[in-house]
Amino acid sequence: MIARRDLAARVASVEDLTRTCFRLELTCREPVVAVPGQFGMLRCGAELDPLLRRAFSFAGVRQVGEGWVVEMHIKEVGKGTTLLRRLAPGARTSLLAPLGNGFTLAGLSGGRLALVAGGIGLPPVLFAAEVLAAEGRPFDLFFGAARASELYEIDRLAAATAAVGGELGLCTDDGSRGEAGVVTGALERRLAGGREIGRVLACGPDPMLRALGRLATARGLDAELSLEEPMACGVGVCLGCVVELEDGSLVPSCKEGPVFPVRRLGERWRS
Amino acid sequence: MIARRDLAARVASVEDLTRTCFRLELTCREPVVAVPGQFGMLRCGAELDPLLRRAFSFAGVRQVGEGWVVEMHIKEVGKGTTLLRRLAPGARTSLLAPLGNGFTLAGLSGGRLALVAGGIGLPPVLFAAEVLAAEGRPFDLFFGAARASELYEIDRLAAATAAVGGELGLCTDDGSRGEAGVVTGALERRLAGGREIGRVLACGPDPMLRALGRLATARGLDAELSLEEPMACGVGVCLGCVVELEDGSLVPSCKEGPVFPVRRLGERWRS
Amino acid sequence: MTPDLRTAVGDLRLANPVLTASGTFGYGLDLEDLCPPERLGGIVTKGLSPLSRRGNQPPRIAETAAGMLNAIGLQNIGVEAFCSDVLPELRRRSVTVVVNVFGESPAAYREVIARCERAAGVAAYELNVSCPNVSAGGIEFGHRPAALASLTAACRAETGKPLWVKLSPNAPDLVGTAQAAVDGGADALSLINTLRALAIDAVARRPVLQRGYGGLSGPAIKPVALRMLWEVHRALPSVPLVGIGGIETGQDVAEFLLAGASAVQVGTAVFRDPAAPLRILGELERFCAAQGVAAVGELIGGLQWL
Amino acid sequence: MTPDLRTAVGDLRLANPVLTASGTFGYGLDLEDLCPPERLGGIVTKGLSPLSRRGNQPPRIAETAAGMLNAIGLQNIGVEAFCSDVLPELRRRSVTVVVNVFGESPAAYREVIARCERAAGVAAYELNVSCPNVSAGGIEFGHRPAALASLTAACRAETGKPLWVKLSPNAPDLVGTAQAAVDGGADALSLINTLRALAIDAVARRPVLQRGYGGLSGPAIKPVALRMLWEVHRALPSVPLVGIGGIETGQDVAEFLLAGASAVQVGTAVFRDPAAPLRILGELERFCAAQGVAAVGELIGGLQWL
Ligand SMILES: Cc1cc2nc3c(=O)[nH]c(=O)nc-3n(C[C@H](O)[C@H](O)[C@H](O)COP(=O)(O)OP(=O)(O)OC[C@H]3O[C@@H](n4cnc5c(N)ncnc54)[C@H](O)[C@@H]3O)c2cc1C
Ligand SMILES: Cc1cc2nc3c(=O)[nH]c(=O)nc-3n(C[C@H](O)[C@H](O)[C@H](O)COP(=O)(O)OP(=O)(O)OC[C@H]3O[C@@H](n4cnc5c(N)ncnc54)[C@H](O)[C@@H]3O)c2cc1C
Ligand SMILES: Cc1cc2nc3c(=O)[nH]c(=O)nc-3n(C[C@H](O)[C@H](O)[C@H](O)COP(=O)(O)O)c2cc1C
Ligand SMILES: Cc1cc2nc3c(=O)[nH]c(=O)nc-3n(C[C@H](O)[C@H](O)[C@H](O)COP(=O)(O)O)c2cc1C
Ligand code: FES
Ligand code: FES
Repeated sequence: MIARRDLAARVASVEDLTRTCFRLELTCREPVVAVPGQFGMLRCGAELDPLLRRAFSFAGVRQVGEGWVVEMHIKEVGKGTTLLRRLAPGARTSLLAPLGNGFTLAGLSGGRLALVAGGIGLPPVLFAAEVLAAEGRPFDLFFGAARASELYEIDRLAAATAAVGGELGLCTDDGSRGEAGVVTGALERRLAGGREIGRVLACGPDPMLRALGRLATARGLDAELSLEEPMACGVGVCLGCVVELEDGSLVPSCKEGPVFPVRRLGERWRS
Repeated sequence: MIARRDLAARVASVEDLTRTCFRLELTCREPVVAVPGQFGMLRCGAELDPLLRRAFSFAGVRQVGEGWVVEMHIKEVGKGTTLLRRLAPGARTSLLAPLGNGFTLAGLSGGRLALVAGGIGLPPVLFAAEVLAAEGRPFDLFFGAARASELYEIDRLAAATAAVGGELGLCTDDGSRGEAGVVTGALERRLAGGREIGRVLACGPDPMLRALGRLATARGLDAELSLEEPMACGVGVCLGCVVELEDGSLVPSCKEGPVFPVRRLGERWRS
Repeated sequence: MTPDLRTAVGDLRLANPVLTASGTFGYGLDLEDLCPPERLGGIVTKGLSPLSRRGNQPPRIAETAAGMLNAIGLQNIGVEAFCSDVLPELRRRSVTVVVNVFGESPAAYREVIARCERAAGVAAYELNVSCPNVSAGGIEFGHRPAALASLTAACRAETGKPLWVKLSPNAPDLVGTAQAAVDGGADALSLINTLRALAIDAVARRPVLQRGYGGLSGPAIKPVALRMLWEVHRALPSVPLVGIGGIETGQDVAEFLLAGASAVQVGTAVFRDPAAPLRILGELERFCAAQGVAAVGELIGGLQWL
Repeated sequence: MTPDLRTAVGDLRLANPVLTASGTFGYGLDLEDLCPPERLGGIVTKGLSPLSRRGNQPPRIAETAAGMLNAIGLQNIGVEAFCSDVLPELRRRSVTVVVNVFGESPAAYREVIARCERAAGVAAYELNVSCPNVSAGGIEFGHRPAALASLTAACRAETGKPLWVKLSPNAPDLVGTAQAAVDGGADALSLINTLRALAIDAVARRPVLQRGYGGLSGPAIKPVALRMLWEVHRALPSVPLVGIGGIETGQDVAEFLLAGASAVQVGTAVFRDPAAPLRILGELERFCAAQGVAAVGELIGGLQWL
């Protein structure tokens, strides 16, 4: 396991990705090593409101000169994310990372690997795609959003899929780009069309993940979902972020997740 | 009376004046008119901690192009002032101003006008000096601080006093610049030397103001002190900032002050 | 669709549910340039006693995390000055005026009400029972159900206007005191007043406030206020409630309405933003419009419990 | 001069006054990489019951202004797993371990203590009495002095080690319950636990937490915690106290010591900063050095009142 640290970080850049999402890049002096699916707990301000850190998945990590740059994609939804969007380059913050487990990228026994992202669920999926592309492992990627203007980073996704001869399937609810309808529909159509899918790795809004959970359960597909539970500590001590497993137990998703194989998850995610 | 407003303001600049004090310039689109001694209540952040605004005296106001620039000198002492020091140019905030009364600059019946500042008490005194200089009314100015490095804006003070042929008396507790000792001592020496002082206007730390209060009371000098009481609202409704008057009543210093003639003040300020 | 913001606290009809809280908006006109009182649901005056009071020695306030302490000591201009110098103008502007009343004995409370009854322009009374009851040896009226019931009954005898009792969150038995106030004849209950608290200056080794303890207000107390409101609403569902405690936004107001309040009061938020009550009202209107709430009344008590 | 940070809670000597609060630091080793427990005054475990417990359904937490609500439902691994899997390592590292105990009946509390007595490495017990007492119809033990006294006496009978009772801030009579705990044989009192509170999702018109109510912790409650600590200290000056509630800085610790605490516990601050207890300890040391405090003991109860 990569040792978690409370990293001193500085804002390298804040850049809009869509109307509501932005890219935040942080520079750390200490080495940052993380696998796709892992996340960090980011301090949003120096004062006591907002009190808690916020959880964000890694969209990528790269070494730049002496430092390490952590890339995150953040949707502005409340007070913490609003403060983050307003950060000026150079501002200091703290990032507790890497936390949680990651997607299982290796060890596919048969069929193709499908990455599925919905909306702001893209960051860990993009990270996985770029890692897979760099390692030369083939995969297909399906990315859905409400409308064309909310699909972003298409060039990077296209480059990564192209590098390994995979498909990039885009979907929008309103049909303004790519296939019309939800992203799980695209996956179902591939399955119906006879594509052998050996594993699905997904991140996105709850309804999408539940639909995938149902699909995977019905078809006996190997699938892993990255879940988002409200978190206070991110390190397993508050027991705030629990997810119900198949055996009825409640486990902290910051430690045992955020990525869970569908077969381990309770009813809520499978029916 | 100039109408108070809750002005939308943007940070124009933040610049260090001494090791602990900085100049904050704010730009407002609406006209800002204030007299020396008046203050504003400044929001220090968007979130609920720190909860209350902070009171700062005006060090000057000038019209620049379409907007008005408000100058403040702020000492970093706690969480609000720390946040302010870190503001980036362009950041938005709100300034409720102008509030309170001001120093009595006009109507001197005899003797010279003496302005006295201690440490971060300089802003309203500098403002008064520049207004007096512009109006061609003579005055002397005494400015004291702990050490030479805490005396600042000496050029502007020298220019203002010189413009009207007044004296600029500098003092440091450790004698590292100007006269050694407290600033009230300098004033006492002028009085002892036979200078006729018709009125004293002062702002500074409590011990300095109390010393001046005693001096003024003992000598029957006309003196006005700008007091600093903890404030919540700045507009007279919380009754948090009261000062005891000579008649025993407790009045909000944000409304009836912050400038009080010594003769109106209770014992605490006169003995 | 413009949401219908009208509400009523018992028989008292209000143009909208946003009032100002006692002690944070002066006597109603002090901030009229920044927040016109006639546009609000109403104003609650600073607590009035028979004679003017000087209040406590400073320091009287201390900031805390997302909150503040105060120990003003009920400084006020006295009921006479209020009725002759302030009330006529409030009336001219058709402001809905709730007079916050306090005293150290039931007779003092009655005296304040009696004086207001002789004037015109008071819409309702709110009894502040978080003051020491001299006849009961300094224990707060709001802490003993029996004392509270008889105080309320004494005030009830003075007026036919709506009588609100403002509950203290420090009382040993919240629902018991609420019931006692209703038994004494209260038409509505407002809650909460400030939480008894302490701030310490570690360097000086003294309390920050000259009086030692102070009352905690502001956003910090909102979750406690909501809990108390809902507890009282569940226990006494037919009693009209006025919610108070840390309200900063229109969404906060919606939360208080859902927990059973028919109206709310905005207090400490005024210190941060003197136009807060108006801003909050606008936010509430937009919240209702966005959520398809045609009338704020739909929200009242609408919390879906477990 | 390096300040002497040693303190004692009754007979229990501690290397320094900073402990972690129950439920915020796991079982003592969970964050050892970020905050080595052996460098602290001690750790208080997550509340332990005879058997492991699953806890409440999520959502279990909600952020509020400078605070948070939790309704974890006392999920824990059970005393057996703690004693066999965790305690030996804590002992190996010489960590001062306070076991937080709870149950739904006095027998359950006794069972937890009895199991720990058979193990080595427990320095003291802390009774969490903010849990529903099944035999008393679900009312919290901490709310009824008589029930609390007999619960404490029952636990006292199981152990000769220091026994702390953790007071609930929601009890109708704070000093009365404190006295009851002492009467039952408590060696020290820790306070405060969380304030009963409610957060509402105005859009969903439901409580944010699945369980409805939750407990408020964090900086928001610090002024209330300090008040309660000082009230208990004034009423029972000879009883050792452990201060808890919203501690974020070394200066906060000094405030709690001044108000009468012999040691403190850091809770919610850990979620913001997992190394908070160590950071706070360093700040306390610097505060003492700057203020010329040679030993933290000088601060305890040193508040100059009015
Ligand atoms: C493991 C994990 C990874 C995540 N990765 C990303 C990401 O890459 N990009 C991104 O934009 N968002 C991500 N989120 C969601 C993100 O944490 C929330 O959007 C964020 O906390 C909202 O904070 P706020 O202050 O703006 O919102 P507010 O609504 O003001 O927050 C109030 C409280 O609720 C919590 N909260 C609100 N929404 C969520 C949520 N969806 N999940 C968890 N807690 C929430 C906040 O942490 C805070 O404590 C992730 C969440 C988790 C658990
Ligand atoms: C009329 C007036 C004019 C002022 N003008 C200036 C000025 O020109 N430059 C300047 O540097 N300072 C000035 N001050 C003092 C300034 O308001 C405080 O230094 C500032 O509020 C400290 O905030 P903080 O958050 O950094 O400190 P903290 O100590 O964290 O503040 C905690 C609380 O105490 C209050 N407080 C702390 N110190 C003071 C103080 N000295 N006076 C009033 N309230 C205080 C704060 O407002 C806040 O509510 C003035 C004060 C008043 C009343
Ligand atoms: C400075 C101040 C003065 C107050 N004075 C009174 C008062 O005179 N009478 C009263 O019933 N409540 C008084 N209160 C309590 C408020 O009306 C209100 O109940 C409390 O502050 C909680 O609401 P808030 O969090 O919105 O401020 C006062 C509160 C503050 C902050
Ligand atoms: C998530 C969480 C879990 C808690 N679990 C327990 C517990 O099991 N037993 C207990 O006595 N107190 C428990 N507490 C209360 C804390 O120990 C502490 O008394 C309270 O949070 C106030 O301190 P703080 O403001 O520093 O967090 C818990 C608090 C939190 C936030
Ligand atoms: S967030 Fe605290 S246990 Fe997961
Ligand atoms: S600061 Fe509120 S009355 Fe002066």
